[in-house]
Amino acid sequence: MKRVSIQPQDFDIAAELAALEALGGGGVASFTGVVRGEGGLIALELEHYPAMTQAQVDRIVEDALGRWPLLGVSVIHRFGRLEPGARIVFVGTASRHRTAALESCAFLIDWLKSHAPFWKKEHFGDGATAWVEARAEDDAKAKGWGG
Amino acid sequence: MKRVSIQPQDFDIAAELAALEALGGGGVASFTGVVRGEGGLIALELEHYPAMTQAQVDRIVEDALGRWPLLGVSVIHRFGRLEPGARIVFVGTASRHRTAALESCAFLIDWLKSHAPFWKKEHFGDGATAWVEARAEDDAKAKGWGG
Amino acid sequence: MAEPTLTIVYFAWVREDVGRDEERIDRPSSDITVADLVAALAARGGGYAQALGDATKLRAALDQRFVPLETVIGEARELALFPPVTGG
Amino acid sequence: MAEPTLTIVYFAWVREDVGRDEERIDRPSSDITVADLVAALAARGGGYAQALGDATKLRAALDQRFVPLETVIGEARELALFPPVTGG
Repeated sequence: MKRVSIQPQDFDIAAELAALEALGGGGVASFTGVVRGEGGLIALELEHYPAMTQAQVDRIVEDALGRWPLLGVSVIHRFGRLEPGARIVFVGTASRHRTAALESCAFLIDWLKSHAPFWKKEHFGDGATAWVEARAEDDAKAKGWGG
Repeated sequence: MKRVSIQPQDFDIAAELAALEALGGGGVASFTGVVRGEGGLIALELEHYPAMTQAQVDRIVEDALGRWPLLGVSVIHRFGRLEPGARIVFVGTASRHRTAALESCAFLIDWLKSHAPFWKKEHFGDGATAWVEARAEDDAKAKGWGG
Repeated sequence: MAEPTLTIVYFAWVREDVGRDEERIDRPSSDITVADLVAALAARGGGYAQALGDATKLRAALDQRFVPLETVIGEARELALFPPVTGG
Repeated sequence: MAEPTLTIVYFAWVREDVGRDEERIDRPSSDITVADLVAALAARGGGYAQALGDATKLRAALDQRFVPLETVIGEARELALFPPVTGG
């Protein structure tokens, strides 16, 4: 099972996890990213490069399938305007080996956080806005996976 | 938030994850273990040492809270007779740091799989039964965390 | 003062072979080890011999803490005997 | 034969400064690099100068693949210019 969705709407985590559990591997790992409402943030606006995003995420999911013995991978990434508490991204992986499920989940979220063609703009309660700058730390983490 | 439950009944993963998401950390990791129905297995019977299990799981969750900057940890472990496809164990962690959420989740599931006072008996379709033997591999993995 | 009795609890195939999940015995002298007591129980024969005859297959806990079999029982209230745990 | 035009797409603050998300230009000669074209666009002044004046702040993709700014545009159909990605 391989599922990649780049979408504006929220998603049903229970349904995603149930589909991964149903593959019979015995182990399902997941990571969910949620908008933090700090420093007066009222919304995060996610812009992406549609022609590129789906193909790039497909490719990195294939990398993960080549590297770990996975029965299933599900990646959902939202775009558009998201308020604090809203889910942004979900990665779920299923495997017979819990280490494979957990490591591939970490690998995919590190990649999504550092290399997926998304840009985030912060909107604050006082009307100010700011584009989030890339963090060198995220780059270093994704490079730690080699490849 | 710290929640540990050793229980016979199934649980609502969506509710567990929603509670962790609501902590505002921005990152929630989880691992779910499910009974695999292989080799004619019709049920897995989990026995545990009630006086010990809760205290030991509490202790290891505290170890995790001391080691990673976590906002919340939820551990649910079932016992009793479980059929293929049934959930056995759930670990969920919430943090501002996705690496902390993912690593602590891996640490906790490794510990649960190798050190929690549970014993598993396999029941097969032909009436045969067998106690699952401990795997040296799991021990090595949990020791990899040091401590 | 220590309790006058020691509770022993058994799990998994140890429990099945012994044929009970719990029993109370008169407290042994405080300097004997878990391994000594396991040997004494195995000497009862039958299911006890079967379950406890090979101590290398056993693990133990005293008052709900894992201990090596060489540990002295001292004033512990509860001894648990079981195979290596197999987790979740 | 290459397309007679090159599509340029802009994202995030590059898009905002330039004031458009997409434009088509006459295809430049195939041996010029992304950096050369960025310099030529910045020379238009105004929002272009603001967005594209400092190439160290920019990243690029040719036909939906990330490339260094020194890459020749060749026969690519689409050039994307944007700040470093900030992921999910």
